[in-house]
Amino acid sequence: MSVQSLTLSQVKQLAIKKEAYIYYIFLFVLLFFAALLQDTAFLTVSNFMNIVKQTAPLTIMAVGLTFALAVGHIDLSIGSVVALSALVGALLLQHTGIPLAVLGALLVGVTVGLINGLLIERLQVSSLLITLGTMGVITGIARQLTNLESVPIINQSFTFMFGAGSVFNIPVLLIWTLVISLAAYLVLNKLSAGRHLLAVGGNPNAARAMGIKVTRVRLYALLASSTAAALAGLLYAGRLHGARYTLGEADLLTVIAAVAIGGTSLFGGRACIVGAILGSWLMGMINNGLILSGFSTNEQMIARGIILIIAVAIGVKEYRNG
Amino acid sequence: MSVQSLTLSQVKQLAIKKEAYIYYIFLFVLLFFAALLQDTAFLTVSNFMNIVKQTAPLTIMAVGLTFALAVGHIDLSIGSVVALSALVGALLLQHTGIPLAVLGALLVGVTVGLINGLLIERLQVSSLLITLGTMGVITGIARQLTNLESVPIINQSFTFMFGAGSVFNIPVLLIWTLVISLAAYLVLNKLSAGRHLLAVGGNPNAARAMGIKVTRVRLYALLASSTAAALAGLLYAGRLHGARYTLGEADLLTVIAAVAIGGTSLFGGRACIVGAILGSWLMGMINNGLILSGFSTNEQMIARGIILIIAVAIGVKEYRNG
Amino acid sequence: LNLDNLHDAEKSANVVLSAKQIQQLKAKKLTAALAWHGSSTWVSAVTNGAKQAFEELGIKVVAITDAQFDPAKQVADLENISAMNPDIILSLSVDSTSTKATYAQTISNGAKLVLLSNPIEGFVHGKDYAGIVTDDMFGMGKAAAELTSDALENNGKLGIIFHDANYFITNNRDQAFREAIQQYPHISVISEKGFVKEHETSNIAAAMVLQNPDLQAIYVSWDSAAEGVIEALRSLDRPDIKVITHDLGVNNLLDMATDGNLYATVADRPFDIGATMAKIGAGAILNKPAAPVTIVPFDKVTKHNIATVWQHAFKTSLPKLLNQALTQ
Amino acid sequence: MARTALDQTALELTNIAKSFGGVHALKDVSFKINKGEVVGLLGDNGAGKSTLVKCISGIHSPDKGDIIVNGETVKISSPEDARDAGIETVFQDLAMIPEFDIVQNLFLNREIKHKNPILRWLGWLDTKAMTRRARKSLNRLNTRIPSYKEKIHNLSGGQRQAIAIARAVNWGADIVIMDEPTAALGVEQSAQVNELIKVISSQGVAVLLISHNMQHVKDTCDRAVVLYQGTSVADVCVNDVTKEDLVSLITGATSVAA
Amino acid sequence: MARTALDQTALELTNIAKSFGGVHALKDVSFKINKGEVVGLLGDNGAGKSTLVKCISGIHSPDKGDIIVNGETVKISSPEDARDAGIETVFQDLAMIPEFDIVQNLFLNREIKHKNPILRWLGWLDTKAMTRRARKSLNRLNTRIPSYKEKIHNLSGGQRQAIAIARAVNWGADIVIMDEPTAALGVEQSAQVNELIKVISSQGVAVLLISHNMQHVKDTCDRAVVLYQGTSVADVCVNDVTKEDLVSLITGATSVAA
Ligand SMILES: Nc1ncnc2c1ncn2[C@@H]1O[C@H](COP(=O)(O)OP(=O)(O)OP(=O)(O)O)[C@@H](O)[C@H]1O
Ligand SMILES: Nc1ncnc2c1ncn2[C@@H]1O[C@H](COP(=O)(O)OP(=O)(O)OP(=O)(O)O)[C@@H](O)[C@H]1O
Ligand SMILES: [Mg+2]
Ligand SMILES: [Mg+2]
Repeated sequence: MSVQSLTLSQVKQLAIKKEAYIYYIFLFVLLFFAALLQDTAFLTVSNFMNIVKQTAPLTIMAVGLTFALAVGHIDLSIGSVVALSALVGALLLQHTGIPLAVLGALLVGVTVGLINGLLIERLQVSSLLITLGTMGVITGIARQLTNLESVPIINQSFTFMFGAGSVFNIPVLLIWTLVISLAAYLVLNKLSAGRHLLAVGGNPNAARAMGIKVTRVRLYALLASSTAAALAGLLYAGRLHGARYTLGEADLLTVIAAVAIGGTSLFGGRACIVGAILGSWLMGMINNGLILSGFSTNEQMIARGIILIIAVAIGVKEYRNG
Repeated sequence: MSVQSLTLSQVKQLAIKKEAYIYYIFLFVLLFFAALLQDTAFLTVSNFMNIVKQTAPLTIMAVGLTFALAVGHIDLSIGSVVALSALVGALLLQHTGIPLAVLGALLVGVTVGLINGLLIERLQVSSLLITLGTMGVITGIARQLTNLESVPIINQSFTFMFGAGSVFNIPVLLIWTLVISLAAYLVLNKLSAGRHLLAVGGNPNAARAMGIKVTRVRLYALLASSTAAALAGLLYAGRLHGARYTLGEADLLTVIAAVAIGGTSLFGGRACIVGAILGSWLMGMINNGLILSGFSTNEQMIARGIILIIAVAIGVKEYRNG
Repeated sequence: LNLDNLHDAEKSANVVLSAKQIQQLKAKKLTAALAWHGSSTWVSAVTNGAKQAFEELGIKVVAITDAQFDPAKQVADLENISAMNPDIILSLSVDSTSTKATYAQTISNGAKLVLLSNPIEGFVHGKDYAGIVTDDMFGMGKAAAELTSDALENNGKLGIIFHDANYFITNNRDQAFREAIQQYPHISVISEKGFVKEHETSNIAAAMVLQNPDLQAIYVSWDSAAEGVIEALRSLDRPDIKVITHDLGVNNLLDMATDGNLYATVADRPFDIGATMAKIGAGAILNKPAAPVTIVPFDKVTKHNIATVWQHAFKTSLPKLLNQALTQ
Repeated sequence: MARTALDQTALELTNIAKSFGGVHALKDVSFKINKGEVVGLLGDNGAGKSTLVKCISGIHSPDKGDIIVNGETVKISSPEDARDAGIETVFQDLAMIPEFDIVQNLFLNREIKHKNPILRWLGWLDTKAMTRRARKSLNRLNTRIPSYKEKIHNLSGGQRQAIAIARAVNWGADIVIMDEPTAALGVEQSAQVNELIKVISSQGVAVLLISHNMQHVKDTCDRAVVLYQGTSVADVCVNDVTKEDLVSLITGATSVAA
Repeated sequence: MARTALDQTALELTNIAKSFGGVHALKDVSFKINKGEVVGLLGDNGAGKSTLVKCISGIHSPDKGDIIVNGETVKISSPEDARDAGIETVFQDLAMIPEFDIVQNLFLNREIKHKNPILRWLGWLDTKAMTRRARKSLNRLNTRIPSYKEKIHNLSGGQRQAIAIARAVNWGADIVIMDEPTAALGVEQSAQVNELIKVISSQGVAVLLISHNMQHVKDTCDRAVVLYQGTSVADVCVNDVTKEDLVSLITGATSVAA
């Protein structure tokens, strides 16, 4: 019955037009803080570089999560993958070189993605429950692995490549962000793989009827999500010169919010990579602006909530007027 | 196009039969721990009373959240409402009697529900983003309200009514759980209001076409969700003889998992109150069993994740064979 | 009971059990449970100390819980623990108001309670609890101020990043630091910001430095929070800013050993805290009275004494990488 | 078949217009239906028929124009308004809740409440009574249904359509609108619907029927209104025209002043 | 119209059965279609037509029975298998992605890739080529479409159906199955579809057409197979029977050995 599709689609129609609204929100928040923080360091290149560098792991996670959401899955395990991959990478660096350490860390992501995907698709159960389960398991493993000890990294090339380095004055963290985002953008918007992802998220039965291997596509999406999280783990490790079991712990809700505000549907079928990136920068900018504005922690929390609400509201206003 | 609805519905069909699976999961986990913990206190009435009392606030939150999920909304603000309502209740108890304090606390829930609902429905935006925003605001207010101080409650009647008391040997916390659950069960399954909730969640456009006031129904659902959270706050305050800004903070994911494992769809249109209750008891039982079995914290995390995954898997197996 | 003045507190070194008492305890086949507030390497070290001491006394540890800083979870933990009827409970209360009734319930079953740092209002020493073991929070805060003054050579601009949550130990240490640092007329605190979760400190430090480029040192509440601060300073290329904190962590000690941003830290002795708690709890079974408050000493840590202090604190050998860095 | 004799206008539309962004789905539509009259609304795919139906039944609000029911201009800004004005609709997309069963869908927002006044006030459902009445009203349509407890999404296309029709004619409305009601129906069931239309119109109900099947239009309707690209281009008595005339009006080959 | 002359069996079904829980949607269905032949699949609402279509096109797997394509028994356990066997289908529910636009839906899982072999290997889409071909294939159906960039959910029922048909006939399949393809179509568009069916069948494509419209069946089909409550009860040459005969077969009033 097309009411059903109209239902979803009318809602989505509203939302699709909203894809553009992240630009307005971003601009609004930027101008807001620029006005509020005129005589501070807010409007400086180094502060913006700072925000971009700080949010690099978040951005990569957001880009990865976009894939999972595109097919209609949620992946709650990404935060725990960040910690485990960082720890594995840091531990391997004590014994081997960068290539193996990076491989090992990424393998954490691939393995978790596979496990998530196989469980969800084989058992045909809720991605929320399964990834909640794997999140617990992985967090436990990460805590057990070094018994809550931090693992330092002294390999200078590693911390250069994944953290503090710059190439031609461009911070590597920015390069990582841009390369991964560009790749994701092309896959989603220019390749047939992206079409299939969105088709599976938009109407899995129709996609299946057209011969798309729905199960496999969903599996790839979950792989993308957790492999991106593993890379984010390496970036955290590079920045912090070490790994800790708490890494990534607090990122989950921020990442989901960033992706959602960027125009990706939480129910599948609609995805926007540029939105995810701007969304995560937005979160970074709000944090930074609020800290600079000298609010107390409590006031910051209140203000962050209000800004989020106003931002969402503005996005919609924009749509209604246009 | 009915592919769309078949899509959703075939998925849902699978899931609806699964409603029953929470019973099997519950039984499985129970037997598992009973076997593992033969010579401990696990299989005693007092231990089960213990679990039920511990999870009472969670159960009430789960029942409330079921309403929000039934109409297709998520409510992330419930954890923060718990804290604020408990604090408001505890503060009022210092100046007035129980009726006003309870009223004040519940009013916190009603107000937040109204704000959430009006913002979401007026602006037609994602409940996830809006309630993430209000969550921040309310947490900030709760922290600010007493400047992070705990507020003790010395009113014995209050702690009796909302915490430690028993009537005819039945703990009040159990009574609260049963009364609220029964009411919710009747509303969802026996009254026209419940039909309308599920219709709105199942296909909002069809519901609207049939003259159901979709916006209003969704608003009521959000009201139910946050008012239940406010009541949970009172139960926490009664149990803990005081209130603190961190109450409820850690409950959100547990509550969502409990509701989902109980057979309520996260996308609207399908709700199961009995499932929500058993789901939250299940969470309590897993915690209790793991502590009694003497695992370390890390091992507990891993085990909890694995049990969750196996439980979900078993539920589905049951469905496939049946 | 007032913890503000720890001068008359018992020293942990004086808590000892005689050979005869040990024999008596071994014969009793006792059990113990540990109900902690959270998890960290620090808590693990306390657990290790307690476990080792209990083992020497033939006491079995039947449960260890982690309340994740949630009083409701701690109450549930204590309820679950009391289903096992342990003889001794060692605990750090997340929130004294919330947990009081449950502690009372638990000890009414006969368990001996030993508290870590956080007192329970209204509890009577010797009746409700056997004793409190604590580190010298005020001494530590003061020591951190002294180290800060050393770092700045008694003259300079300081930033403070404090724990903005209601948590007994960190609040007291931060407050003691604040008060002590005011005694140095040439050190000015030009920025003070709070954090709730450890991961926030990186953003906060970066913002603080961008806003106050003339900053020379930062005090931050504890080690893992300091990791973010040091990361931000590295990222902003400010090796000149010194960091002073509390507790020991490998990552930051490595930074200190390689002349990074971390100038000094103040370390207590978690292993001894655990061992002392265990002994007080066991003693209480034999009705051996303990002081209301027992304090465990602390050490000021700079580059040259890392190895010794590590040994004091954790009773384990120095991690390999750290050892390498120090002996280079 | 000239049942227009009653000659009291049940529904009148004047100059209705509706656009979606750049798409002008309705430009200028005017016509009226008398009580007891069956009017066919014809038009090519995309001519705007369903959009017009949605405007009358409160799903969309028209950008321009008036809707006059029983002589009074009404503002229909929601489906409740339409219902209050005595209009029931079978939508082209059927407006069903896929995971509700047949009875639940039939009585959606028209539930029968318990007889006990207190329970009734609470909205307590009388499931038995609803099942009983559902059986009765579906029997009229001669539909083969596996079970009244079957969920809508397990039904065949035709079974769903039969339920949507039963729902609309069940409520004693003054005006019933049907958007391609027989599109998915079998031969026998279609005939049954045509019969039903005759029965309700003979009781004074005004029926607006959308169909692409000229034979059905000829068989059932008194008059036919033709939409062409969003404008009502013809309003004819079906006895005065041939099927071929209608087709050429629909495709825009000829036109008659509306 | 006896194009059965080619007389090579394109598709043969033997004793197909399929149940859903207690509902026996198909009990025993057998028939064959030759190359270039158009076979009508008739039956009452709920007779099992759509279920049969889903079995052939890999959505459901039959509980029993064989599907034989070009003389070989094939196992069709997924839509890919069906497609590999040369079968394309217009589903009753159209199988569209509502938020994709027309071109995206037309080329779903049949995307035209970039000419550059490396980009091609990556799966890079050639959007221009797809838009061009979409225009061509929709023009054949004479459909009025607001814009090729329009999302499916903004289209009228008939517009959607036209796109589903265009998609199925576009891929040079050996067998095309259409489940009520003209149900929502206007008069002219229906005629166009009938024309199209004739064109592809004259090229040797076997067509299985489901319809409730006897006129269309008479006009387009060579043979008709009738399902009655899940069993194939008749297999007749349409020229040998009247519309009334067909209707009585459908309603179970008479029966012919299959
Ligand atoms: N929500 C919408 N947004 C944009 N365009 C729309 C929307 N709804 C309908 N349209 C467009 O308006 C025009 C009229 O659509 P409508 O559904 O009213 O046609 P119809 O006469 O019912 O056709 P059919 O016989 O195929 O059902 C079509 O071109 C359609 O694409
Ligand atoms: N997924 C399902 N689960 C349960 N029953 C089903 C399912 N799909 C179809 N049925 C039942 O099988 C029978 C045949 O349905 P089918 O859709 O094949 O009929 P049809 O011949 O296509 O009818 P129509 O002409 O109305 O489209 C119906 O009684 C229907 O209720
Ligand atoms: Mg239409
Ligand atoms: Mg069918």
